[in-house]
Amino acid sequence: MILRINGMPMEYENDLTLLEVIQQQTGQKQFDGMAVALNGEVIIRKKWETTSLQTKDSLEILQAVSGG
Amino acid sequence: MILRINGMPMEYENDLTLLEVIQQQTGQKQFDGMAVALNGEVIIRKKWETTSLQTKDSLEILQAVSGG
Amino acid sequence: MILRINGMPMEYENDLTLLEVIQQQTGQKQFDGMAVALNGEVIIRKKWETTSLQTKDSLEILQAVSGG
Amino acid sequence: MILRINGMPMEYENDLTLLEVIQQQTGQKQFDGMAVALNGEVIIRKKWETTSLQTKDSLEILQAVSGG
Amino acid sequence: MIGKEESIRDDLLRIGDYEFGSRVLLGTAAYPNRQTMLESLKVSGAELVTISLRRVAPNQPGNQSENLYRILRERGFTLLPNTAGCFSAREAVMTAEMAREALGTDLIKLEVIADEETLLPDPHELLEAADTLVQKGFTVLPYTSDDPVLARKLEDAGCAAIMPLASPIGTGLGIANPHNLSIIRARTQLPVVVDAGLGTASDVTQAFELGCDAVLLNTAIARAEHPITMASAIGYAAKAGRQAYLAGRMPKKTHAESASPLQGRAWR
Amino acid sequence: MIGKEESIRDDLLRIGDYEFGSRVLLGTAAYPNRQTMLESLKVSGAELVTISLRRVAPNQPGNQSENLYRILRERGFTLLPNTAGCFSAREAVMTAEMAREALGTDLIKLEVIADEETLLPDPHELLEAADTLVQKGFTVLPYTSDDPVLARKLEDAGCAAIMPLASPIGTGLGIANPHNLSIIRARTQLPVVVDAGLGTASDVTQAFELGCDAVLLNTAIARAEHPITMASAIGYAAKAGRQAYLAGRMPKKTHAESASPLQGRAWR
Amino acid sequence: MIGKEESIRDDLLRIGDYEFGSRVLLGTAAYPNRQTMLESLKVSGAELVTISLRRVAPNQPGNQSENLYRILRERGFTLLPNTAGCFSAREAVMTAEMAREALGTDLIKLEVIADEETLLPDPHELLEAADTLVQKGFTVLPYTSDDPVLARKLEDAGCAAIMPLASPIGTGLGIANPHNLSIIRARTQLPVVVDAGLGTASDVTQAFELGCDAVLLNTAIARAEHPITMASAIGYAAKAGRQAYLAGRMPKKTHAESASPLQGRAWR
Amino acid sequence: MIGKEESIRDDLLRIGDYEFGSRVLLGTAAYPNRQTMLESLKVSGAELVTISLRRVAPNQPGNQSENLYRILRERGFTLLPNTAGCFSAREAVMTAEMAREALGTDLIKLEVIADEETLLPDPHELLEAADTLVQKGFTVLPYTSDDPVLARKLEDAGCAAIMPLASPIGTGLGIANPHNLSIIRARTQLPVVVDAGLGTASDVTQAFELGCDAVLLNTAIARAEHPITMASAIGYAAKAGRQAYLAGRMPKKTHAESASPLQGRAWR
Repeated sequence: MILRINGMPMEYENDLTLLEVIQQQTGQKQFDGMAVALNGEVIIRKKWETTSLQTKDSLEILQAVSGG
Repeated sequence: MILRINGMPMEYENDLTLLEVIQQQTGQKQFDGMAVALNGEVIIRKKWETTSLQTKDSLEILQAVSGG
Repeated sequence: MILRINGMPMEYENDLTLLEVIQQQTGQKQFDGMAVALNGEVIIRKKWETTSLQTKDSLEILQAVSGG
Repeated sequence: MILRINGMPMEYENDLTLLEVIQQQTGQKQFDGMAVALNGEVIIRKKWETTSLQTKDSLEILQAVSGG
Repeated sequence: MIGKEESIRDDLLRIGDYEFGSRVLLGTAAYPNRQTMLESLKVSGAELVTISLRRVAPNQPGNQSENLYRILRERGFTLLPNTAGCFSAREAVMTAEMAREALGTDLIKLEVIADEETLLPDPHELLEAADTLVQKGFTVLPYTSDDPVLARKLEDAGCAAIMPLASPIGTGLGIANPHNLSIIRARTQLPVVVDAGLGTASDVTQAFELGCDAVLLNTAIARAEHPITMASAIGYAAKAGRQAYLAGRMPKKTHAESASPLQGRAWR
Repeated sequence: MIGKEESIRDDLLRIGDYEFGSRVLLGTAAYPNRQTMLESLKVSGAELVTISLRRVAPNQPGNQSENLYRILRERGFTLLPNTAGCFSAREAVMTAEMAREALGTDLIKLEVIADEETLLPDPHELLEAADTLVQKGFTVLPYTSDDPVLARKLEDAGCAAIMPLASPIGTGLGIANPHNLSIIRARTQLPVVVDAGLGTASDVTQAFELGCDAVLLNTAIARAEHPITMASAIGYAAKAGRQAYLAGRMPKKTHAESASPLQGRAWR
Repeated sequence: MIGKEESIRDDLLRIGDYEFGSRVLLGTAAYPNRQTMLESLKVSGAELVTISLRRVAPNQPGNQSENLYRILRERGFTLLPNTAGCFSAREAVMTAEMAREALGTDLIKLEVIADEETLLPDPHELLEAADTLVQKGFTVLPYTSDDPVLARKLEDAGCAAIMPLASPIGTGLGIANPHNLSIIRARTQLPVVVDAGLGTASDVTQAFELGCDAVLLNTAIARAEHPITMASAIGYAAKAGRQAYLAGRMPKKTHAESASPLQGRAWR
Repeated sequence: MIGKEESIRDDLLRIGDYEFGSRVLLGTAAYPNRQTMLESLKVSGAELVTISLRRVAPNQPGNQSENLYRILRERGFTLLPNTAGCFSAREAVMTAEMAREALGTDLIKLEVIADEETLLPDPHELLEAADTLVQKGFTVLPYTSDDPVLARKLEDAGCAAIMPLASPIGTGLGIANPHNLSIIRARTQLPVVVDAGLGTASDVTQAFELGCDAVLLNTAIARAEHPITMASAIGYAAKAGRQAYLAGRMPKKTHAESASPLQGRAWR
């Protein structure tokens, strides 16, 4: 499936959960300071494992960086 | 009829035109620098003679004063 | 003898030393933070006992007070 | 004779009057806005013709220039 | 011969379709008396003067206010009605329409204030009113804060000038935030008319030196000890500031530098 | 009819036995060229203009400087020679005497500076020179710091005016310490002429609003991008500031206050 | 014994349900390196520090930003996420919701800017976003202009603090309009946190002397020549300003007055 | 590790042969009572405190003034006697000699004022007195105007510090002319102690940011509503200003610049 992640088109296997995509996309195992929106809706951490994705879904994966 | 003129209730004879009411209310014959709204709508000078009023109508009669 | 002390004429017995006059004038026994000028010359503490006065001498007796 | 004019040593014939030296030195015939000091003393215009000079005399010849 | 000098003679203030030779706009209120007001307007050189609309008092023949309109018109002034005292876009729009009818002008000084304590403009109501009045064909001069963002929005809405305050109305505190006026000036194509808070001649001169195009005063003149003299002062101050701006001031320097020549000094 | 207006027409600047209609004094140095200088003097309205004395260059017939004196006199200016570049009372006194002889005037702008880095006046040498020159019959205008104590001493010495700096010569930093100028003004019977550091029109206007009686500028005009336009600006700025001072400005207020009447507002 | 001294020890900053012993809020961006940033936070005494949310770069294991969250939490800082870079209410609200999820906090520094040139807040979008976020249960700290009217509207919308700018972000120009900050302070029940434009310690001290309750800085520290020393300076400056405000400064006087006693002077 | 931080710990104020850890000098006059005075001195961290000499009143055993000397010495303060109230070099020199005898110190705060109205220093008498006292072996700290020329002369005379005023004594008007203090600072090898006119904490912070080395206050603390709290504020303000100066402030910018990163912003 084709996902739009942080504004860029990315190809992923079908049937991956949100959690799996985030793991692959970010290469991280812990997600402190991170949040995800699927098609403009925030998905809370607990639901990442049970959220399925489909092609053309749009993901924003953000995390804390230094700011003023 | 009872008119509300500049926020105050005033009693006038029935069947007066807008012009007649304005003349009586202001005591003036010339209306330079003056404007009138009937029930929130500006009535242009030319229509004062042909505009009839009825009880409970609300008039604002304004004129130019010094301002900053 | 008549001494001028801090701008005021004062009468003292003759033959008093500077120390004795200061003691009587100020009512003090210790002189920390105090200094004396005799006729415009500073007299150091050690010499007070041996300095004699004569009529018309002028004394300034100053001490530390709060200041800015 | 050797005169010091405006800080510079200059050689002039003996027996020249102050006026003659000024004329030669400045190349001017009119002296509006000009003043002269001989050995630190201002010499008024009228006396230029009658003032004689001798070697080692020091002259300041000044004139009006733009200033703030 | 001197191109610059010539251009200054033709240095007109353009607001919408209007042109003015004077860059001073004056209010007509709060003077000791009408005679002083008229004389002040005259000596200041003002061409555009503000008035308010207020309810006609009942049964008072020949009252003062009617005359005001005629008197000002007879003397050749262009009238700029204001919406002073309006707290909402709706009130301001209606007042503007009444003014247009009463005075036969599409010019409107748009004031929509937030509260009587500060008399500061309400940015939301102001923008809404400006938008509506532009669509109704008015030449809108909005009294606004010195916020460059709101100024930009008012320009985008189609206003004919930006009228930022120097400081709150009637305080005479002068230009509280020159930096903001500079930002507004740099970012707009419109004339910038500094309105409110100017207290004396040097405030006016400074406004023009910042690049502003005109000033509007009332209390500074009306409440001076000698209003007519102050009106004259303000007229000169505007000319001074405008010309200083066009002249391009010398750069500021940290270290002293002599104008008189150093060469040829005597006695050394 | 308007007494105030009339009095302003007769508002002369008096320095010693001299009277001037203009309150602007200008320097004549550092302009792009002489034509610009002369035109600037003219449009500013200045009557009293400063010049320096410098050594005549040898063997240069018809040189510029000689002409300057005649040109300025022909155009009706009163000349104010300065002692710019002098570091001691002795030098300044001799320069003043030369100036009196060269220009036929007892007017002298007395400058005795402490060093070339700051060009600030030396209070000790200045006072000594002032004292000597007054005794020699000069009308002494001393260029001084903004120290009110030194100003008082110069007055006591018999000077004809006090000429405090706004800020260091040639910096254009404006009035660095308005409070000191106010103190000087309040304590002297003499005219106060603000000299040095004024950079643009609003600085001039402010000087007069503080109560000062005249201004002396040079670099602000000569080094403006367009000197003639700036000269005109300065002329207006002086009128603006002087009249604003005479008019008596409105009091500053912390809280907003409407000029437009509150009574009779519509829609309520 | 000294009641005042005691009360100062308990002088907490309260924002919504939060309490802080320090009145300095710091940003975490633009430091030469992370070590300097952390040391600066520490010596300033700050408890509440701002962070941004940005897109995770793809396939970069253990990247810096993830650590930032943990590092700041481990050191006991309270995090204040911002919505920097948002131009609309919609963007800002979504960013705030992401921040709440990512950081587990309802605190949000709400920035909705009008354009990248000025980085000034958009009054219309800001108010709309504030309104929405308050309804969604956030503790909203809005970065706003110094317009007292907008401040009042943000308070009415339920914000937990007012965060007016001193001057535009990153300029270090200090408090451009002290009068406006005073008006905001006088009219609100909320804490006033001066955000943006503070450039050095005296700016901070002044902010507190105007009655403001806290300050937020970033560039002033991060871009000082020695950030850690400046961070320490800012910590002291906040204490200085706050205590000076509580102490009640002496009245300003026009005329000199001696502290040393006049009586008993010698030699007369 | 952080070289800068370490150097700050050893950042001593050196005046002649004396060294002080604190950069705050305080006066001891005009407090509501002695207890408040002593507590204020303590919390400010001051080490060097000023006193005056006055005539002993006749026949008053155990009067207050005698105690003052002992009390201040017992608490470890270094005393700085002043010559307040002297109008001539002669008076000041004699007072200094009395002070040296009374207090056993060669330190002297040299005040020679011109008149009681302004309390401003007399440049001529001051310099003469400074010259004499240096020759008599005193460590002279002259209270002077902000005139850089007089400052230079005092340095040349051998003074141990320069103590320019911020504004007239007791006014609390703050630093009237920052430019002059900068010039003084740039041209002297001596410590610059800003004396007189400082009114609140931000004035103190500003003085240090200009590069000045210490401050001397009295009325600002003694006449604050809560003197002890203000004394604490002043102590912090000095640390803040000194560290900000050492830290090197960020450059001021005209245009806004974001600290938060622009890259990686969401929603676009």
